[in-house]
Amino acid sequence: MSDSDQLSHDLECRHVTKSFGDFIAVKDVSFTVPKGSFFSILGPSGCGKTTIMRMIAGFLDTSSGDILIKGRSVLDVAPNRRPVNMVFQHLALFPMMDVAGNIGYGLRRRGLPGPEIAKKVGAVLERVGLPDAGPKNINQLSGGQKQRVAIARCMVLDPDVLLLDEPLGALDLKLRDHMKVELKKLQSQFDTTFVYITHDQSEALVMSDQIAVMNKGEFEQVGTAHQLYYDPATAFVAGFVGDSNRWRGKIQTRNAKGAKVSATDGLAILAGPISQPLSKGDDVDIFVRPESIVISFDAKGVGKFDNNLQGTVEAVLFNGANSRTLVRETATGTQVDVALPQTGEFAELTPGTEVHLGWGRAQARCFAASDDVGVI
Amino acid sequence: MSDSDQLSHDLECRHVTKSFGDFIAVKDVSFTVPKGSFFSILGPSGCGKTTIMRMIAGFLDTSSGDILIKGRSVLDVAPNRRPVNMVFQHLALFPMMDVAGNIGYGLRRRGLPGPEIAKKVGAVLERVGLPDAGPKNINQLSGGQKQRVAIARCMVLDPDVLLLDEPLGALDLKLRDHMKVELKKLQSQFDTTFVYITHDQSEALVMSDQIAVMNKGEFEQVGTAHQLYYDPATAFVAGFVGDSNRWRGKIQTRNAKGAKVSATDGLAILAGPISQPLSKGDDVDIFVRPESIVISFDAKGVGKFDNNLQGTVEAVLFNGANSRTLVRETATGTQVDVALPQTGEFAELTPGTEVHLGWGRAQARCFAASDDVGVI
Amino acid sequence: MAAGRKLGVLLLMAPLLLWLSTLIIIPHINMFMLSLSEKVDVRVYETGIANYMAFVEEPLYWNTFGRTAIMSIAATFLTLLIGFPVAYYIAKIAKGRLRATLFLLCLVPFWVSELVRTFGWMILLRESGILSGFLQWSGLVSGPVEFLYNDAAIMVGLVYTSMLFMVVPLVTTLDSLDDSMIEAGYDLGGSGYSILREVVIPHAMPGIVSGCIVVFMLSLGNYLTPVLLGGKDSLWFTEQIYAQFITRFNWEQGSAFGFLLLLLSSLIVWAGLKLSGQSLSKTMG
Amino acid sequence: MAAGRKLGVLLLMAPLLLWLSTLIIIPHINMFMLSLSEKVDVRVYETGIANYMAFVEEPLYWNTFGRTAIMSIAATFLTLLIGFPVAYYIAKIAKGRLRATLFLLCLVPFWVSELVRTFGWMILLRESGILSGFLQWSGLVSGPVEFLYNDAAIMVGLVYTSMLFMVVPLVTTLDSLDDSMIEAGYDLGGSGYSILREVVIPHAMPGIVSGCIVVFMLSLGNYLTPVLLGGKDSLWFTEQIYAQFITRFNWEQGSAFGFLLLLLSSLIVWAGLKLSGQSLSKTMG
Repeated sequence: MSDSDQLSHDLECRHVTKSFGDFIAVKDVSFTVPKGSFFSILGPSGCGKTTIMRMIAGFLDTSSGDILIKGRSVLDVAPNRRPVNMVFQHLALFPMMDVAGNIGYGLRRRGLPGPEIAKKVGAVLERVGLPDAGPKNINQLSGGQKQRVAIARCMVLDPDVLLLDEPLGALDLKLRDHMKVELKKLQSQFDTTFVYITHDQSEALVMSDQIAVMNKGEFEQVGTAHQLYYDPATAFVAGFVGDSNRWRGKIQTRNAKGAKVSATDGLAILAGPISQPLSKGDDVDIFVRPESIVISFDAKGVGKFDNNLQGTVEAVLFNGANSRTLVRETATGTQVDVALPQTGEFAELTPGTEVHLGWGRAQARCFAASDDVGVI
Repeated sequence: MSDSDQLSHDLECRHVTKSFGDFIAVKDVSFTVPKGSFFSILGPSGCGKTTIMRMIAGFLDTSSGDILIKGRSVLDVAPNRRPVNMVFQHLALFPMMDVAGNIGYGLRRRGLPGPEIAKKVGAVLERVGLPDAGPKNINQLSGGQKQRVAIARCMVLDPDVLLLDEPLGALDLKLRDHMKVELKKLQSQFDTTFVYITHDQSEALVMSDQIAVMNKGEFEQVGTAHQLYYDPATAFVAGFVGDSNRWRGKIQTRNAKGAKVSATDGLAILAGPISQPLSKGDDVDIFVRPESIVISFDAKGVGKFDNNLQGTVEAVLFNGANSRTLVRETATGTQVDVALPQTGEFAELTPGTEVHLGWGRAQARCFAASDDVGVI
Repeated sequence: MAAGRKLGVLLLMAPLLLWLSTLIIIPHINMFMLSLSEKVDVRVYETGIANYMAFVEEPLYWNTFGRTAIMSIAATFLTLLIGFPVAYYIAKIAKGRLRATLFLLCLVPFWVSELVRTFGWMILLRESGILSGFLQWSGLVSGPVEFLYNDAAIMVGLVYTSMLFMVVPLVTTLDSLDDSMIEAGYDLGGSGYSILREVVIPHAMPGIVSGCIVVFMLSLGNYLTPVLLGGKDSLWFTEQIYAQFITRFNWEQGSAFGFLLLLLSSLIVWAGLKLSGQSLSKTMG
Repeated sequence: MAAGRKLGVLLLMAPLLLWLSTLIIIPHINMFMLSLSEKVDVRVYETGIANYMAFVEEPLYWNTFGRTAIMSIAATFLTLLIGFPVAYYIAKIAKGRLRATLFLLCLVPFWVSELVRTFGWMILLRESGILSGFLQWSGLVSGPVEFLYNDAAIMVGLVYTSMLFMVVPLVTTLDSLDDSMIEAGYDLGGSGYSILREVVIPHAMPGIVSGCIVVFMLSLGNYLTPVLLGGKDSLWFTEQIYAQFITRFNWEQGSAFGFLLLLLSSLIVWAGLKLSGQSLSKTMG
């Protein structure tokens, strides 16, 4: 690896493994995070994402492998000397100090003179949009303000990498949506590498430049939000990222264009191009996203699609722009989750209505069957 | 009110008021809940919704007004004698009993013989889909199973009204989405009146037959999910239910079709029919939903709309079917939140792209300005 | 790094732990050894169980022993009976200032030295004391009444002294009982009594057990209160131990008695834990 | 309904509260009154402050008084110094079984009656005891050494007795300190010492204060430990009180001393609270 290569990324993990006794929490994980980018590790709880983060921060030793920051191994560097800082899940602001005291803590530890600390603290508070918060008590801050103070406390130390451990988990929904945008903004403003771990796929999708989907200690796929959403590599990724209808079935015929699958509930599905080495008779999982299914009142409206079926509306889940309907297929009784168009076209749909559904084979993704697909 | 009228609804509140010292938590609230329907009270925390629920359950006395269940006032009935049961926010299952013990608690209190209790407990467990959970310990259950046990514990007593106090708050996102559908199913299965309180608008929209939006102790609007979403009555409802772009401005001209408003940031907006008595010069808030805004690469694509503007893409918030983009308007610098079509047409949009936006005047809702619009 | 830090802490703690366990174990072993030496002649000792035999053979000793145990158990139950409503009130009903005040009230007996407190009680209860005076003034009794030097006085003293040790663990466990659990009980049709029996008490069990252990131990091993309030006839077992060590200077016999007391208390606590189905480590949690 | 329930509880609690406060307040008032009576002749008393004057005029009394206070403060600091690392270890590092075991170790001194425990110490420390024997055997000293009947013995006894009362409040407050707070300190470049000083100790302050108050009170008011371990010259103030009540049968003088002890302890606790910037109700929380 050349020097220029090393300088272009701030963080690199090489074959990192961590085991606790017999349990292997992280299995041979390698990745690089380019300078100034927003990298997320997305996975269900217990998948090992927190373990990786704690190894990067230095709170855990690696069992094997190497962690490099700006090209230099940090395995022998104590956590209070590593050029990484961490925003904790519950923020871990010090309630015994005021906001300025919290932000200045790291600077005081570095032995900076008082006036310089005050200047730096003022500047970073300005940047996170809380210019007057310095003398405030931690308990006087709102959830979003605490968030920003926690980030400012790290950013004032100018770390090479900022680690964020599900910092939005404690906020309520509206504020969380707001903070997603805010966090992304702060990241481009500070131009620092962010490594973000979360179990919430929408947080990862909205903010990240690159996302690693993790399951049982291993990375299943690393890619942009687009790639994960539109081109998942495994059944786990397809199930965990975004909502999907899922059918378990067996491949009946297999050709270059894809496969014909008969689902266990009787449905016959034409599935699109398959990246995995699957052949006739293999057990597979088919994933179709609710928004890829076209709904129509007459058969003609969906006639052009590779898959089309007929059913009755069982329930309408109105939720504004994200409304959905559950359709019970007439022949097999399978239930299909269909997104309603944002235009409000089908807004007046009522249970009992006969509808026709259709989707192209390219929208039906087919993977080797897995019982561990990140859905309930 | 005739008898038949009274029998058609299970719960009625008449001018219910509750004050704690000088603070009025609930101000003259009246509503009726039809038999077998799913009624939600939606509002931000501290709006008084929990106070209403606790008055119905009997844990709080009313300051004035009357609460009727099946047409009979229950003000003098102790909470352990009221024909209502409550699912608590943190469920409040008894950890010192097993699942069957929890569900049988109320029946034992009624003095039913043992075999009958066992039969009823078995039947209700069957109905909530946990036929074998009886001897299990509460701590062995998953979040969703606990939820169902908490509902079963109430439903086995066959209450006239079931109160639910944000029971999904503690669940994680995927499970919460799943439980919304589940709860609605259970409600239609048991055919009992549900009164549900929540601060999460998507929960209320998806599940409810009727929703009351509450703010500062008063009901702002009562209606179906459709009515609240497409026809909000006040600025608070428009801001709290669903996402919206919001502009503060002044009415320039006013006619039957609506108004022309100049926003404080300079934007001129044509707004649709106005239900409130507003006239020229009044301060107003304009709300436009992200999904009502049409995005196009050329001016022609949005030429037919009453409002159209030009801007550059500032950020793309990819989130699968719910992707959004933030567009900075060229002339005034105002930021517009636009939903991207589910079809993925604009999936490759990048920051810096010039785009044109447009929306019809009917999509721009205009209300008397309010600083309390349920957004951050 | 983390492992290194852990090691450092362990190294730091090791001598401390060693020291503590030494302080705890050695005196007891020493005492046990001493209790096994028989005084054969002046300054001549043999190993044997004569000191324990003396306990078995002399009815006064084992009567005192049994009496102490029974009185201590009674004091423990009485403390629980009074302490539980107080703790419930502090944990569930009192708010803010009232809560702090009540807690302080429980602390007050503690504020004053046990010795001074006991003397305070003696002043109150003696024949020429205020209680006797009040009863004479009210005409309920015709002559002075001695309230001191009986079992009731001992009991009052013990309960009063132990209250805090019962209330603190009870408040802690009751605090951790979610209020909505009690409301759910009402909501499902439960009466106050059934909620207390089926929800509150099972939840508070660890606190009840640990409170009872501590109070029982304190009562059993108390010296000043029973001796001062009970007078010469208090017949408390610690008095016998004191007499052997100080009055008779028979340290061997005293050690045997001390060891028996330790055994007795451990046995009763063990039986109590078995009966209530609790384990010690669960209670310590 | 809710108001009705509240009223019911209040009615239930009222006699209990009344009884409790009566038990607490009356003996003290009674004692104060008694301390103000001067014995003019046999069975003839006058109101006056002669008993307090006696205290001021006799140097032995106020020397003992000051010595007791200083020794108690020293014992409190020593207990804190030893108890803090133990509590930190229990709260933050030990897990599961180890944690329960350590807690039990702190409980052990409590398990045994204070009297028996003190006798155990006497056996260990006396001239013919195991410690003296060990030192002679090892050749460090040539003749038997008396470890008993000095201030160090008193101090060891007091610290040993008080350990649990320091450790429990410390463990409680340290438990409530989020581990990530300490990690955040390290992450931001803090050393172990700076985290201890700036994060851990400020957080543990209420526990430190309440532990210190309790330990100080217990030490100041202790009778058995200083008297038995310190011997005749222990010069502990409770000994003076005991002497007045029991030996000299001068209850008036004893009451005055008891009241002075109460005043002294309240004063020192108040000063300690002021100095540490804590309030009593905050500490009780």
